[in-house]
Amino acid sequence: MQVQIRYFAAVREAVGRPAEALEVPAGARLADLARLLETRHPALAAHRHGLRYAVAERFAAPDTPLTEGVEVALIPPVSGG
Amino acid sequence: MQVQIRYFAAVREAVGRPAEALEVPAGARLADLARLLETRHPALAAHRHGLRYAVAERFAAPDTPLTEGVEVALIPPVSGG
Amino acid sequence: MVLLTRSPIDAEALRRAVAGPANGAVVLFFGDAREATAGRRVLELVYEAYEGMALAALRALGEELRARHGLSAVACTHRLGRVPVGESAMVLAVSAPHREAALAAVGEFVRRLKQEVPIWKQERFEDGAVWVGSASDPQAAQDPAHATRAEPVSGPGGRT
Amino acid sequence: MVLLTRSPIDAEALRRAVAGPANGAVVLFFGDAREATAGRRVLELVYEAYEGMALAALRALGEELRARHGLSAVACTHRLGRVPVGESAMVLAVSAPHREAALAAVGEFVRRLKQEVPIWKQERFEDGAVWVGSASDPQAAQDPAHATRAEPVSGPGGRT
Repeated sequence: MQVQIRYFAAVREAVGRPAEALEVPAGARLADLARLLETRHPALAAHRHGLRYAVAERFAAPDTPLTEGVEVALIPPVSGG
Repeated sequence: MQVQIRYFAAVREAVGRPAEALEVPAGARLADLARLLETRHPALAAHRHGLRYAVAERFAAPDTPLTEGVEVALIPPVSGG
Repeated sequence: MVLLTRSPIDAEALRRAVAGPANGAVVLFFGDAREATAGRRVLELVYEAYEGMALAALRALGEELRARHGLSAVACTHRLGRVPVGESAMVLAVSAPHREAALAAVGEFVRRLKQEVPIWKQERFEDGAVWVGSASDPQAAQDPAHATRAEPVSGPGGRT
Repeated sequence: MVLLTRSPIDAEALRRAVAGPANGAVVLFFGDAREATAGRRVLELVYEAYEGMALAALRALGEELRARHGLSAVACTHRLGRVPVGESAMVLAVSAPHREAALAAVGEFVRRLKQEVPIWKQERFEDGAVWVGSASDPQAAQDPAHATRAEPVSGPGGRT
């Protein structure tokens, strides 16, 4: 199935794009996708510290199941305000 | 010697005027003036609770000496803001 | 900058008075006239001040807090005379490099203004009027916020 | 009311959005772009957001604080894109019957915004730019305020 990935701020610059679509195996969970992304984008390694993930616009735990077409965002340390 | 008295808010209304000049004996202190005022204005008795005095625009203790022409204000509980 | 005025308060002027490129945080506090107090409908407020002493006390309070909290600037305007419901009786502006200092200073400024600065509020109701905290204020006897202001006659007074 | 905008923030609109005759206190908080950070001159800030999630998070945070602190209303606008030094990156407006609740809520809103809401600040200097808190931020390694944000990869994340 396909999921939509969003990148922001320092992570967007490291990956070199703001978004992409990725194929993941049926039944994949967030942690599986995270491993796949680290292989695909070695530059992500420098940004592991403090990185969080959101699934469908909510912070999500590693065991969160992914669904067809869902949006997954990589959330480096935030600094609004 | 003469001192200038100022009244505000509920105390002004009780006394019936915003200000007056009063003769006090030479060497009088604030506590002497307070006794004189309570005799002169019996309505002040109802406002003793929480009443403070200012001499020359500063809160003053009862033993503060008075000087010719000084301004003394009766400060009922304040409620600004 | 401290000011007493009989016109509506110009909050934007206060904001400008504390502006500066070193400030990460600016806080504006508006003390507004409420439509009701203890369930009773308020028609309007009327404020009176011992003007010279009030200005000096506001200035001293602002300067003390500026120094102690590391603020950039403090500005305050208090309105006198009639204040219709919904309008501001006082506006305080504080700027600081960091927000914690600005917020702490705002809380302390307003709390101490209500204890130390000779300004009085009269609440006007349909059936009368009361000077808040005075002998004729039914709230003054019950409300602990008012009770803490009580002192013996001719006590040494504020500036604690 | 929560809003993200690429134009200067209209603080008066926020003040109006929280107005009401039951409010004794209104607090406006301005988070402004400072001219320097850790002694280094800042030319401008640039903000980026995960817009849908940021709006939802700001709305949820405002509603949680409104209910818990007994506020009348909460409104917040955060600016995106370039923010020149001296202009506001975010403005928060809180109204409440009493000032203590309003001030406490402002402090908590801003603190949690900086932890939970997906908005990022880039500081631009004469000789480069840095995303605050990122791997390339020299401050992130030292500043305890940043260190507290650190978590293992794919940790369960915010909303504490």
